Amino acid sequence: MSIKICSEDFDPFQAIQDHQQAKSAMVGKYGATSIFIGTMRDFNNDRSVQGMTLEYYPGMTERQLEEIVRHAQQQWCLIETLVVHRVGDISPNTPIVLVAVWSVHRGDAFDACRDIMEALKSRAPFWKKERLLSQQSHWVESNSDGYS
Amino acid sequence: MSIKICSEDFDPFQAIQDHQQAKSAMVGKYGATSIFIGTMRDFNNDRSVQGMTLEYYPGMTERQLEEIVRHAQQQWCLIETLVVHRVGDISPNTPIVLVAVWSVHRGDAFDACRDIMEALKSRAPFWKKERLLSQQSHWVESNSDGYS
Amino acid sequence: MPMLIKVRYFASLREKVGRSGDSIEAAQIMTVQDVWQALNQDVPLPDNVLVAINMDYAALDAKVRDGDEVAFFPPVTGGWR
Amino acid sequence: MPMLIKVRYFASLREKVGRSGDSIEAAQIMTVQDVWQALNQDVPLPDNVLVAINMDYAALDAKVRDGDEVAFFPPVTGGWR
Repeated sequence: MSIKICSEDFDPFQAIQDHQQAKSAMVGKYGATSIFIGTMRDFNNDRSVQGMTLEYYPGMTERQLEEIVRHAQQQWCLIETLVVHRVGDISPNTPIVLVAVWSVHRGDAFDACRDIMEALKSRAPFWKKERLLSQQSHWVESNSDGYS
Repeated sequence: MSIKICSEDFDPFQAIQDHQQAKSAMVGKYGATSIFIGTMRDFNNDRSVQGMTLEYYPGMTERQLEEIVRHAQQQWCLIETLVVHRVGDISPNTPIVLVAVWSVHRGDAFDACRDIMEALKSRAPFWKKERLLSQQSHWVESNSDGYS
Repeated sequence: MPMLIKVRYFASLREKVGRSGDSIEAAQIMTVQDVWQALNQDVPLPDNVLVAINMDYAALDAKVRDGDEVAFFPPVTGGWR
Repeated sequence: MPMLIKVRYFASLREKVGRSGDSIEAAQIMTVQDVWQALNQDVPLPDNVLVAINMDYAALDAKVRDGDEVAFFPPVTGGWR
Protein backbone atom coordinates (compact mmCIF):
# COMPACT_ATOMS: atom_id res chain seq x y z
CA MET A 1 0.00 0.00 0.00
CA SER A 2 1.24 3.48 -0.82
CA ILE A 3 -0.58 6.70 0.12
CA LYS A 4 0.74 10.05 -1.07
CA ILE A 5 -0.42 13.62 -0.58
CA CYS A 6 1.09 16.01 -3.18
CA SER A 7 1.19 19.77 -2.95
CA GLU A 8 2.63 19.98 -6.49
CA ASP A 9 1.22 18.67 -9.77
CA PHE A 10 1.86 14.96 -10.31
CA ASP A 11 1.87 12.72 -13.37
CA PRO A 12 -0.49 9.80 -12.63
CA PHE A 13 1.02 7.56 -15.30
CA GLN A 14 4.54 8.15 -14.00
CA ALA A 15 3.32 7.46 -10.45
CA ILE A 16 1.82 4.12 -11.54
CA GLN A 17 4.95 3.08 -13.40
CA ASP A 18 7.21 4.14 -10.51
CA HIS A 19 5.07 2.07 -8.15
CA GLN A 20 5.23 -0.99 -10.42
CA GLN A 21 9.02 -0.65 -10.59
CA ALA A 22 9.42 -0.13 -6.84
CA LYS A 23 7.34 -3.23 -6.04
CA SER A 24 9.35 -5.73 -8.04
CA ALA A 25 7.69 -8.67 -6.30
CA MET A 26 4.51 -7.81 -8.23
CA VAL A 27 6.08 -8.68 -11.60
CA GLY A 28 4.20 -11.47 -13.33
CA LYS A 29 1.74 -11.84 -10.42
CA TYR A 30 -1.06 -9.43 -11.35
CA GLY A 31 -3.48 -9.96 -14.20
CA ALA A 32 -5.66 -6.93 -13.57
CA THR A 33 -4.98 -3.26 -12.95
CA SER A 34 -7.93 -0.96 -12.33
CA ILE A 35 -7.15 2.75 -12.32
CA PHE A 36 -9.21 5.84 -11.64
CA ILE A 37 -7.96 9.35 -12.29
CA GLY A 38 -9.97 12.37 -11.17
CA THR A 39 -9.08 15.51 -13.12
CA MET A 40 -10.08 19.11 -12.54
CA ARG A 41 -12.46 20.28 -15.24
CA ASP A 42 -12.76 23.85 -16.50
CA PHE A 43 -16.50 24.08 -16.01
CA ASN A 44 -18.88 23.27 -13.20
CA ASN A 45 -22.59 23.94 -13.05
CA ASP A 46 -22.26 26.29 -16.04
CA ARG A 47 -19.99 28.74 -14.24
CA SER A 48 -16.47 29.03 -15.49
CA VAL A 49 -14.07 27.74 -12.87
CA GLN A 50 -10.62 29.24 -12.98
CA GLY A 51 -9.02 27.05 -10.37
CA MET A 52 -9.48 25.64 -6.93
CA THR A 53 -7.81 25.15 -3.61
CA LEU A 54 -7.99 21.82 -1.85
CA GLU A 55 -7.53 22.03 1.91
CA TYR A 56 -6.78 18.92 3.96
CA TYR A 57 -6.01 17.85 7.53
CA PRO A 58 -2.36 16.75 7.61
CA GLY A 59 -2.13 13.50 9.52
CA MET A 60 -5.84 12.73 9.59
CA THR A 61 -6.19 12.69 5.80
CA GLU A 62 -3.38 10.15 5.42
CA ARG A 63 -4.77 8.07 8.29
CA GLN A 64 -8.26 7.99 6.77
CA LEU A 65 -6.90 7.03 3.33
CA GLU A 66 -4.92 4.20 4.92
CA GLU A 67 -8.06 3.02 6.72
CA ILE A 68 -10.03 3.06 3.47
CA VAL A 69 -7.39 1.02 1.63
CA ARG A 70 -7.02 -1.40 4.54
CA HIS A 71 -10.77 -1.97 4.52
CA ALA A 72 -10.67 -2.72 0.77
CA GLN A 73 -7.77 -5.13 1.28
CA GLN A 74 -9.88 -7.04 3.81
CA GLN A 75 -12.83 -7.25 1.43
CA TRP A 76 -11.04 -8.17 -1.81
CA CYS A 77 -7.98 -10.12 -2.82
CA LEU A 78 -5.52 -7.35 -3.78
CA ILE A 79 -1.83 -7.42 -4.64
CA GLU A 80 -1.06 -3.71 -4.41
CA THR A 81 -2.83 -0.36 -4.00
CA LEU A 82 -1.61 3.16 -4.77
CA VAL A 83 -3.45 6.36 -3.83
CA VAL A 84 -2.11 9.80 -4.74
CA HIS A 85 -4.07 12.95 -3.90
CA ARG A 86 -3.28 16.52 -4.84
CA VAL A 87 -3.81 19.37 -2.32
CA GLY A 88 -3.31 23.15 -2.49
CA ASP A 89 -3.92 25.40 -5.50
CA ILE A 90 -5.00 23.41 -8.54
CA SER A 91 -5.47 24.56 -12.15
CA PRO A 92 -7.99 23.13 -14.63
CA ASN A 93 -7.01 20.01 -16.60
CA THR A 94 -4.80 18.85 -13.72
CA PRO A 95 -4.96 15.41 -12.06
CA ILE A 96 -6.39 15.60 -8.53
CA VAL A 97 -6.68 12.00 -7.45
CA LEU A 98 -5.26 8.67 -8.58
CA VAL A 99 -6.37 5.26 -7.32
CA ALA A 100 -4.63 2.21 -8.80
CA VAL A 101 -5.35 -1.36 -7.71
CA TRP A 102 -3.51 -4.50 -8.80
CA SER A 103 -5.03 -7.96 -8.39
CA VAL A 104 -5.00 -11.44 -9.92
CA HIS A 105 -8.56 -11.33 -11.21
CA ARG A 106 -10.31 -8.33 -12.69
CA GLY A 107 -13.39 -8.43 -10.44
CA ASP A 108 -11.33 -7.66 -7.33
CA ALA A 109 -9.49 -4.75 -8.97
CA PHE A 110 -12.67 -3.19 -10.39
CA ASP A 111 -14.65 -3.52 -7.14
CA ALA A 112 -11.85 -2.32 -4.87
CA CYS A 113 -10.93 0.67 -7.05
CA ARG A 114 -14.51 1.86 -7.09
CA ASP A 115 -15.06 1.22 -3.41
CA ILE A 116 -11.92 3.18 -2.50
CA MET A 117 -13.05 6.13 -4.65
CA GLU A 118 -16.51 6.18 -3.07
CA ALA A 119 -15.15 5.88 0.47
CA LEU A 120 -12.51 8.53 -0.20
CA LYS A 121 -15.20 10.87 -1.46
CA SER A 122 -17.28 10.59 1.69
CA ARG A 123 -14.69 10.04 4.43
CA ALA A 124 -11.29 11.53 3.51
CA PRO A 125 -10.92 15.07 4.91
CA PHE A 126 -10.54 17.27 1.85
CA TRP A 127 -12.37 20.55 1.29
CA LYS A 128 -12.70 22.25 -2.06
CA LYS A 129 -12.82 26.00 -2.64
CA GLU A 130 -13.51 27.03 -6.22
CA ARG A 131 -12.22 30.22 -7.79
CA LEU A 132 -14.48 31.52 -10.55
CA LEU A 133 -13.56 33.74 -13.51
CA SER A 134 -15.37 36.56 -11.69
CA GLN A 135 -12.59 36.32 -9.04
CA GLN A 136 -15.18 35.22 -6.49
CA SER A 137 -14.40 32.08 -4.58
CA HIS A 138 -16.62 29.79 -2.55
CA TRP A 139 -16.47 26.56 -0.60
CA VAL A 140 -18.19 23.65 -2.35
CA GLU A 141 -20.55 22.16 0.19
CA SER A 142 -21.50 18.72 -1.12
CA ASN A 143 -20.30 15.90 -3.34
CA SER A 144 -22.23 14.22 -6.08
CA ASP A 145 -22.74 10.48 -5.73
CA GLY A 146 -20.69 8.48 -8.25
CA TYR A 147 -23.26 5.69 -8.35
CA SER A 148 -26.18 7.89 -9.42
CA MET B 1 -13.56 6.19 -30.12
CA SER B 2 -10.31 4.47 -30.97
CA ILE B 3 -9.90 0.69 -31.38
CA LYS B 4 -6.47 -0.80 -31.96
CA ILE B 5 -5.21 -4.35 -32.49
CA CYS B 6 -1.45 -4.66 -31.85
CA SER B 7 0.75 -7.52 -32.94
CA GLU B 8 3.70 -6.03 -31.02
CA ASP B 9 4.02 -5.14 -27.32
CA PHE B 10 2.43 -1.80 -26.43
CA ASP B 11 2.82 0.61 -23.52
CA PRO B 12 -0.66 1.23 -22.09
CA PHE B 13 0.36 4.47 -20.36
CA GLN B 14 1.91 5.85 -23.54
CA ALA B 15 -1.22 4.84 -25.48
CA ILE B 16 -3.44 6.73 -23.01
CA GLN B 17 -1.28 9.84 -23.11
CA ASP B 18 -1.05 9.76 -26.92
CA HIS B 19 -4.84 9.52 -27.09
CA GLN B 20 -5.31 12.44 -24.70
CA GLN B 21 -2.90 14.51 -26.81
CA ALA B 22 -4.51 13.54 -30.11
CA LYS B 23 -8.00 14.44 -28.86
CA SER B 24 -7.28 18.03 -27.88
CA ALA B 25 -10.99 18.86 -27.65
CA MET B 26 -11.10 16.72 -24.49
CA VAL B 27 -8.81 19.08 -22.55
CA GLY B 28 -10.56 20.46 -19.46
CA LYS B 29 -13.81 18.61 -20.27
CA TYR B 30 -13.35 15.29 -18.47
CA GLY B 31 -13.36 14.87 -14.72
CA ALA B 32 -13.09 11.09 -14.64
CA THR B 33 -10.85 8.55 -16.35
CA SER B 34 -11.43 4.87 -15.66
CA ILE B 35 -8.77 2.51 -16.94
CA PHE B 36 -8.43 -1.25 -17.00
CA ILE B 37 -5.23 -3.04 -17.99
CA GLY B 38 -5.14 -6.81 -18.39
CA THR B 39 -1.64 -8.23 -18.07
CA MET B 40 -0.35 -11.71 -18.77
CA ARG B 41 0.60 -13.44 -15.53
CA ASP B 42 3.32 -16.07 -15.16
CA PHE B 43 1.13 -18.61 -13.43
CA ASN B 44 -2.28 -20.06 -14.11
CA ASN B 45 -4.00 -22.87 -12.24
CA ASP B 46 -0.68 -23.78 -10.63
CA ARG B 47 1.01 -24.72 -13.89
CA SER B 48 3.85 -22.51 -15.03
CA VAL B 49 2.85 -20.66 -18.16
CA GLN B 50 5.73 -19.69 -20.41
CA GLY B 51 3.76 -17.61 -22.86
CA MET B 52 0.68 -17.58 -25.01
CA THR B 53 -0.57 -16.94 -28.48
CA LEU B 54 -3.71 -14.90 -28.99
CA GLU B 55 -5.48 -15.62 -32.28
CA TYR B 56 -8.13 -13.24 -33.63
CA TYR B 57 -10.39 -12.76 -36.63
CA PRO B 58 -9.08 -9.72 -38.52
CA GLY B 59 -12.02 -7.52 -39.47
CA MET B 60 -14.59 -9.19 -37.21
CA THR B 61 -12.63 -8.55 -34.01
CA GLU B 62 -12.39 -4.82 -34.74
CA ARG B 63 -16.06 -4.71 -35.73
CA GLN B 64 -17.17 -6.43 -32.52
CA LEU B 65 -15.02 -4.11 -30.38
CA GLU B 66 -16.57 -1.09 -32.11
CA GLU B 67 -20.05 -2.51 -31.47
CA ILE B 68 -19.23 -3.01 -27.78
CA VAL B 69 -17.95 0.55 -27.39
CA ARG B 70 -20.87 1.99 -29.37
CA HIS B 71 -23.28 0.16 -27.06
CA ALA B 72 -21.52 1.61 -23.99
CA GLN B 73 -21.69 5.10 -25.53
CA GLN B 74 -25.45 4.72 -25.87
CA GLN B 75 -25.84 3.63 -22.25
CA TRP B 76 -23.56 6.14 -20.52
CA CYS B 77 -22.46 9.71 -21.06
CA LEU B 78 -18.90 9.29 -22.33
CA ILE B 79 -16.41 11.77 -23.76
CA GLU B 80 -13.86 9.36 -25.23
CA THR B 81 -13.04 5.64 -25.27
CA LEU B 82 -9.81 3.86 -26.17
CA VAL B 83 -9.43 0.10 -26.55
CA VAL B 84 -6.07 -1.52 -27.38
CA HIS B 85 -5.74 -5.30 -27.63
CA ARG B 86 -2.60 -7.32 -28.16
CA VAL B 87 -2.61 -10.38 -30.47
CA GLY B 88 0.05 -12.92 -31.47
CA ASP B 89 2.80 -14.35 -29.27
CA ILE B 90 2.75 -12.82 -25.77
CA SER B 91 5.26 -13.17 -22.93
CA PRO B 92 4.44 -13.04 -19.20
CA ASN B 93 4.21 -9.62 -17.53
CA THR B 94 3.07 -8.05 -20.80
CA PRO B 95 -0.06 -5.90 -21.25
CA ILE B 96 -2.74 -7.71 -23.25
CA VAL B 97 -5.72 -5.35 -23.13
CA LEU B 98 -6.28 -1.70 -22.30
CA VAL B 99 -9.69 -0.06 -21.89
CA ALA B 100 -9.73 3.66 -21.04
CA VAL B 101 -12.92 5.70 -20.69
CA TRP B 102 -13.17 9.47 -20.18
CA SER B 103 -16.36 11.10 -18.85
CA VAL B 104 -17.56 14.12 -16.89
CA HIS B 105 -18.72 12.15 -13.83
CA ARG B 106 -17.00 9.12 -12.35
CA GLY B 107 -20.05 6.84 -12.33
CA ASP B 108 -20.23 6.81 -16.13
CA ALA B 109 -16.51 6.07 -16.55
CA PHE B 110 -16.51 3.26 -13.97
CA ASP B 111 -19.67 1.59 -15.30
CA ALA B 112 -18.70 1.86 -18.97
CA CYS B 113 -15.13 0.61 -18.45
CA ARG B 114 -16.36 -2.45 -16.64
CA ASP B 115 -19.17 -3.11 -19.10
CA ILE B 116 -16.76 -2.91 -22.03
CA MET B 117 -14.37 -5.37 -20.35
CA GLU B 118 -17.15 -7.86 -19.62
CA ALA B 119 -18.62 -7.60 -23.12
CA LEU B 120 -15.18 -7.88 -24.69
CA LYS B 121 -14.52 -11.02 -22.70
CA SER B 122 -17.66 -12.76 -23.92
CA ARG B 123 -18.12 -11.38 -27.44
CA ALA B 124 -14.83 -10.24 -29.01
CA PRO B 125 -13.29 -13.02 -31.14
CA PHE B 126 -9.97 -13.81 -29.45
CA TRP B 127 -8.68 -17.30 -28.70
CA LYS B 128 -5.94 -18.05 -26.25
CA LYS B 129 -3.39 -20.85 -26.58
CA GLU B 130 -1.09 -21.25 -23.57
CA ARG B 131 2.45 -22.54 -23.79
CA LEU B 132 3.58 -24.31 -20.62
CA LEU B 133 7.12 -24.76 -19.32
CA SER B 134 6.82 -28.44 -20.34
CA GLN B 135 6.67 -27.15 -23.97
CA GLN B 136 3.11 -28.44 -24.24
CA SER B 137 0.54 -26.01 -25.48
CA HIS B 138 -3.23 -26.08 -25.31
CA TRP B 139 -6.22 -23.96 -26.20
CA VAL B 140 -7.93 -22.38 -23.20
CA GLU B 141 -11.59 -23.26 -23.51
CA SER B 142 -13.44 -20.94 -21.15
CA ASN B 143 -13.23 -17.56 -19.47
CA SER B 144 -13.71 -16.82 -15.83
CA ASP B 145 -16.46 -14.36 -14.94
CA GLY B 146 -15.08 -11.05 -13.67
CA TYR B 147 -18.10 -10.48 -11.48
CA SER B 148 -17.73 -13.67 -9.48
CA MET C 1 -26.32 -20.02 -61.15
CA PRO C 2 -24.34 -21.52 -58.20
CA MET C 3 -23.55 -19.42 -55.13
CA LEU C 4 -19.95 -19.01 -53.97
CA ILE C 5 -19.48 -19.22 -50.19
CA LYS C 6 -16.19 -18.54 -48.42
CA VAL C 7 -15.63 -20.48 -45.18
CA ARG C 8 -13.14 -19.80 -42.35
CA TYR C 9 -12.11 -21.78 -39.28
CA PHE C 10 -10.35 -20.40 -36.20
CA ALA C 11 -8.33 -21.62 -33.21
CA SER C 12 -8.97 -25.18 -31.98
CA LEU C 13 -11.59 -25.70 -34.71
CA ARG C 14 -9.05 -24.76 -37.37
CA GLU C 15 -6.68 -27.36 -35.97
CA LYS C 16 -9.46 -29.94 -35.73
CA VAL C 17 -10.51 -29.66 -39.37
CA GLY C 18 -6.90 -29.18 -40.45
CA ARG C 19 -7.64 -26.16 -42.66
CA SER C 20 -8.02 -22.43 -42.10
CA GLY C 21 -10.67 -22.04 -44.78
CA ASP C 22 -12.67 -23.50 -47.64
CA SER C 23 -14.68 -22.36 -50.62
CA ILE C 24 -17.94 -24.01 -51.56
CA GLU C 25 -20.26 -23.64 -54.51
CA ALA C 26 -23.86 -24.21 -53.53
CA ALA C 27 -26.51 -25.15 -56.10
CA GLN C 28 -29.44 -24.60 -53.71
CA ILE C 29 -30.13 -22.52 -50.55
CA MET C 30 -28.00 -23.67 -47.62
CA THR C 31 -27.96 -22.94 -43.90
CA VAL C 32 -24.75 -22.50 -41.90
CA GLN C 33 -25.19 -26.05 -40.66
CA ASP C 34 -25.56 -27.35 -44.24
CA VAL C 35 -22.29 -25.63 -45.16
CA TRP C 36 -20.46 -27.37 -42.30
CA GLN C 37 -21.88 -30.78 -43.18
CA ALA C 38 -21.01 -30.43 -46.86
CA LEU C 39 -17.39 -29.57 -46.03
CA ASN C 40 -16.76 -31.71 -42.93
CA GLN C 41 -18.74 -34.89 -43.34
CA ASP C 42 -16.57 -36.82 -40.89
CA VAL C 43 -16.30 -34.10 -38.21
CA PRO C 44 -19.42 -33.53 -36.09
CA LEU C 45 -20.13 -29.84 -35.42
CA PRO C 46 -19.13 -29.16 -31.77
CA ASP C 47 -22.00 -28.23 -29.42
CA ASN C 48 -20.53 -24.91 -28.32
CA VAL C 49 -19.41 -23.72 -31.77
CA LEU C 50 -19.91 -20.06 -32.63
CA VAL C 51 -20.81 -18.89 -36.11
CA ALA C 52 -20.47 -15.61 -37.97
CA ILE C 53 -21.78 -14.58 -41.34
CA ASN C 54 -19.90 -11.64 -42.83
CA MET C 55 -18.30 -10.96 -39.43
CA ASP C 56 -21.58 -10.76 -37.48
CA TYR C 57 -22.66 -13.49 -35.09
CA ALA C 58 -25.29 -15.75 -36.67
CA ALA C 59 -27.35 -18.84 -35.81
CA LEU C 60 -26.70 -22.35 -37.14
CA ASP C 61 -29.95 -22.29 -39.10
CA ALA C 62 -29.25 -18.89 -40.69
CA LYS C 63 -29.40 -18.97 -44.49
CA VAL C 64 -26.23 -18.27 -46.40
CA ARG C 65 -26.23 -15.98 -49.44
CA ASP C 66 -24.00 -15.76 -52.49
CA GLY C 67 -20.67 -14.13 -51.66
CA ASP C 68 -21.05 -14.60 -47.89
CA GLU C 69 -18.12 -15.33 -45.62
CA VAL C 70 -19.08 -17.96 -43.04
CA ALA C 71 -16.83 -18.48 -40.01
CA PHE C 72 -16.81 -21.30 -37.44
CA PHE C 73 -14.95 -20.92 -34.16
CA PRO C 74 -14.89 -22.06 -30.52
CA PRO C 75 -16.11 -19.87 -27.60
CA VAL C 76 -13.93 -16.79 -27.32
CA THR C 77 -11.28 -16.51 -24.60
CA GLY C 78 -9.48 -13.31 -23.78
CA GLY C 79 -5.90 -13.24 -22.64
CA TRP C 80 -6.48 -12.18 -19.04
CA ARG C 81 -8.57 -13.27 -16.07
CA MET D 1 -5.27 19.40 37.58
CA PRO D 2 -6.78 21.03 34.47
CA MET D 3 -6.80 19.19 31.13
CA LEU D 4 -5.25 20.77 28.08
CA ILE D 5 -7.24 20.35 24.85
CA LYS D 6 -6.03 21.42 21.42
CA VAL D 7 -8.74 22.51 18.97
CA ARG D 8 -8.57 22.84 15.17
CA TYR D 9 -10.96 24.30 12.59
CA PHE D 10 -10.90 23.61 8.86
CA ALA D 11 -12.22 25.08 5.59
CA SER D 12 -15.44 27.15 5.79
CA LEU D 13 -15.66 26.56 9.53
CA ARG D 14 -12.16 27.99 10.00
CA GLU D 15 -13.24 31.10 8.07
CA LYS D 16 -16.47 31.31 10.06
CA VAL D 17 -14.80 31.31 13.47
CA GLY D 18 -11.89 33.38 12.14
CA ARG D 19 -9.22 31.13 13.65
CA SER D 20 -7.47 27.91 12.61
CA GLY D 21 -7.18 26.66 16.15
CA ASP D 22 -7.54 27.19 19.89
CA SER D 23 -6.25 25.78 23.14
CA ILE D 24 -8.52 25.28 26.10
CA GLU D 25 -7.90 24.28 29.69
CA ALA D 26 -10.80 22.31 31.10
CA ALA D 27 -11.38 22.00 34.83
CA GLN D 28 -14.03 19.27 34.49
CA ILE D 29 -14.90 16.53 31.97
CA MET D 30 -16.14 18.01 28.68
CA THR D 31 -17.77 16.61 25.57
CA VAL D 32 -16.87 17.78 22.07
CA GLN D 33 -19.99 19.96 22.11
CA ASP D 34 -18.94 21.52 25.43
CA VAL D 35 -15.58 22.40 23.91
CA TRP D 36 -17.24 24.19 20.97
CA GLN D 37 -19.60 26.14 23.24
CA ALA D 38 -16.82 27.23 25.59
CA LEU D 39 -14.78 28.57 22.68
CA ASN D 40 -17.48 29.89 20.32
CA GLN D 41 -20.31 31.21 22.47
CA ASP D 42 -21.68 33.47 19.74
CA VAL D 43 -21.37 30.92 16.85
CA PRO D 44 -23.96 28.10 16.86
CA LEU D 45 -22.48 24.72 15.92
CA PRO D 46 -23.60 23.98 12.33
CA ASP D 47 -25.97 21.00 11.91
CA ASN D 48 -23.76 19.10 9.47
CA VAL D 49 -20.45 19.65 11.27
CA LEU D 50 -17.99 16.75 11.43
CA VAL D 51 -15.80 16.10 14.43
CA ALA D 52 -12.56 14.23 14.95
CA ILE D 53 -10.73 13.40 18.17
CA ASN D 54 -7.05 12.62 17.60
CA MET D 55 -7.70 12.32 13.86
CA ASP D 56 -10.49 9.74 14.15
CA TYR D 57 -14.11 10.62 13.49
CA ALA D 58 -16.06 11.11 16.74
CA ALA D 59 -19.55 12.03 17.94
CA LEU D 60 -20.58 15.42 19.38
CA ASP D 61 -21.20 13.84 22.78
CA ALA D 62 -17.85 12.02 22.89
CA LYS D 63 -15.81 12.86 25.98
CA VAL D 64 -12.54 14.68 25.52
CA ARG D 65 -9.41 13.62 27.42
CA ASP D 66 -6.31 15.50 28.52
CA GLY D 67 -3.96 16.10 25.56
CA ASP D 68 -6.62 15.36 22.92
CA GLU D 69 -6.73 17.17 19.60
CA VAL D 70 -10.33 18.00 18.72
CA ALA D 71 -11.15 19.08 15.15
CA PHE D 72 -14.29 20.66 13.74
CA PHE D 73 -14.91 20.74 9.99
CA PRO D 74 -17.66 20.83 7.34
CA PRO D 75 -18.66 17.77 5.26
CA VAL D 76 -15.74 16.68 3.10
CA THR D 77 -15.66 17.48 -0.62
CA GLY D 78 -13.18 15.92 -3.01
CA GLY D 79 -11.79 17.78 -5.97
CA TRP D 80 -13.57 15.82 -8.70
CA ARG D 81 -17.08 14.67 -9.56
